[in-house]
Amino acid sequence: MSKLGILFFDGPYQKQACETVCKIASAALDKGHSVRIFCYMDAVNAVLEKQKKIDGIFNIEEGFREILSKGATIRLCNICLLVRGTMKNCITKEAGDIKKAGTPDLARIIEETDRLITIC
Amino acid sequence: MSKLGILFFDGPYQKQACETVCKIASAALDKGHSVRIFCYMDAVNAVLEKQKKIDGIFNIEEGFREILSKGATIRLCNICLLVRGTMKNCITKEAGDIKKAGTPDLARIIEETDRLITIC
Amino acid sequence: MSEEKKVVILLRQPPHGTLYPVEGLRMAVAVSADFDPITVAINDAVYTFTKDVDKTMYSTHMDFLKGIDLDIFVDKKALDERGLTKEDMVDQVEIKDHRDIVNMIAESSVTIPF
Amino acid sequence: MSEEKKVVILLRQPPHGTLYPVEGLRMAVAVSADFDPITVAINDAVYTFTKDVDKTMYSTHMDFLKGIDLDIFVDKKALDERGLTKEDMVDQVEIKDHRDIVNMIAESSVTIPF
Amino acid sequence: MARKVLYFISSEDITGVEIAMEHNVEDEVTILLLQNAVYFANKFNKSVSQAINQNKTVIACGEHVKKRGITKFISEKIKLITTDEVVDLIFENDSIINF
Amino acid sequence: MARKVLYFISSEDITGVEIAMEHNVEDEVTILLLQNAVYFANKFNKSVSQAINQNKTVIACGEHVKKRGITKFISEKIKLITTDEVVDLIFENDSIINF
Repeated sequence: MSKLGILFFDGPYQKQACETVCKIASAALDKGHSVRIFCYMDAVNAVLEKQKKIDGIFNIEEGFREILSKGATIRLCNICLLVRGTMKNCITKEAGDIKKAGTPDLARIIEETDRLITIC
Repeated sequence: MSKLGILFFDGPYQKQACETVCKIASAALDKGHSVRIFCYMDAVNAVLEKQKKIDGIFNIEEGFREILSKGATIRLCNICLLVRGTMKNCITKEAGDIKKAGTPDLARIIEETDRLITIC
Repeated sequence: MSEEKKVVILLRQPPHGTLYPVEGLRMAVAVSADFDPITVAINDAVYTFTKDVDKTMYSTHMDFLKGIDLDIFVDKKALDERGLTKEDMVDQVEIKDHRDIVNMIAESSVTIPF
Repeated sequence: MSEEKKVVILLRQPPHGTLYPVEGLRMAVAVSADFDPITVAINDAVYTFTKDVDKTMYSTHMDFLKGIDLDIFVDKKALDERGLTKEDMVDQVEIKDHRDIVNMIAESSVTIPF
Repeated sequence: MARKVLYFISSEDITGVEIAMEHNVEDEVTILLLQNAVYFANKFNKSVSQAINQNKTVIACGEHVKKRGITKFISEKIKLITTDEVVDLIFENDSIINF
Repeated sequence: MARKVLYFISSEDITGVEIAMEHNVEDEVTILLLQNAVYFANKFNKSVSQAINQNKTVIACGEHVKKRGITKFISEKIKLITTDEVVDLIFENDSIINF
């Protein structure tokens, strides 16, 4: 089994990136691969709590909770959260291995995974 | 004196739109015009509280507080906030005339202003 | 005053990948309470109205606009550039020459680009 | 293993209007602790390294990379297309032919596009 | 009846400039470039050069041009204005076409 | 030494396809189109058509193509794959070039 790193930059509900991240991560986890995700720039807002479910729209919070429950590791750029004022509103570690982190953690993900994809 | 409507779509710190909205609104208010702003899609996250100040970066929360204090009217798309999970984190009405609203409020802004610009 | 304003909802981005065209059509519906907006699709936004595209997110908006006789126009130039023809498009839209599309935009008093 | 990975930070967007190039350079700095990333500017990203552009947000990142001998390469083709010359660019960057730029990207094991 | 029409271009979508050039000749058309649209002002950009040759008025936001350091790469025929003047321009025109 | 290289293109930036075509011929290059990059698969797109003519392998995410309803506008030579197969493709290649 292999290790997949995923980096992305976009927040939820404006562009498709968050949904694609969830779907590729989910498929990789189902196949037994490990998945480590780094949320950079607006992408940190993908894991905010209390995202209201709306019919026909893929709920991004649920998508991330699902991959966390399947064992994905998620790291959130600290400064990106701070500057956006959303530091206190993220999915917490009860949901899985999700943590605030710095950019050096992306270097660790690059080092410790077999492939890194970015979803733009 | 005239009435300016402004519509925009982008959240803070990824693209320049929020900063441009603040600067044009501020200049218009200084000239004695009235300004009514509608935040649509990611733009609702422009007015979140607790945006940390970072040297060299235009602080978007402060920018919006300033134009509110100068008399700008700000309306936030309700559903856009709900779906993003940021309903409870916005600048409150103590800062000025800022309210959650529906898309029909944009129609009112179009009707009651002399010019509408969008900042993309 | 409100009757005089010509509102154009200008769709220019493709229907999936971003929420722009969906939000543009939602805006057209909202604005229709006070104005008679026309919706104009240029560039990749013409894909929004093909027969085969997934319209789950915006078919109700399209039907609503159709129901109150508000027009959706599609730029023929954009179709040609993509190899799309009249047969590929849904009935609710009207295909217009690029010249007419330009004039609609040029004559608007309020344009809202998505 | 980590020594073998060739990391390319690929800047492709202009330096203002979005925070992408700034964040890309911040990432290059961060990644430099474990790798020797090279930074490559193509398309509008070449404007990031002109003498006259406002570099307040990223000059420290540029200086840091220079200080530890990490290269920033700029695509000559992109300069030509924009009428920019070597004289317009800061000393910290090296201008390379498009063929060399392509090869750097092609030979990378990890590319991070901004 | 001739109107004054302002093309207010704040996105990296050249279509705004193209449509401005196709705008019927009776109207007085001004093209205003803001944010990353100011990069279109580069002399090597065909659409904007053509607009200038057609004697369309092309204006750019000076603050946005200066920040990007591109003053010397753009045509001298493009007037740079302040944010204050952007506000005046908005109200001087009869209608605004946003792109 | 020939390597298998995957151009993983998830943005509306045609440069990824162009660089893939300029990639040195010894390597085995695959171009994967995702999200709005699948619109590049349209037969009228010159870069992708040229890539196909050069016998580059061009693949698109089937779910993204189907949602956009563009199956009949794209070349038959473009293989559509599932998200599952996207994951396999990532690991089958020696390196990934993200665009």
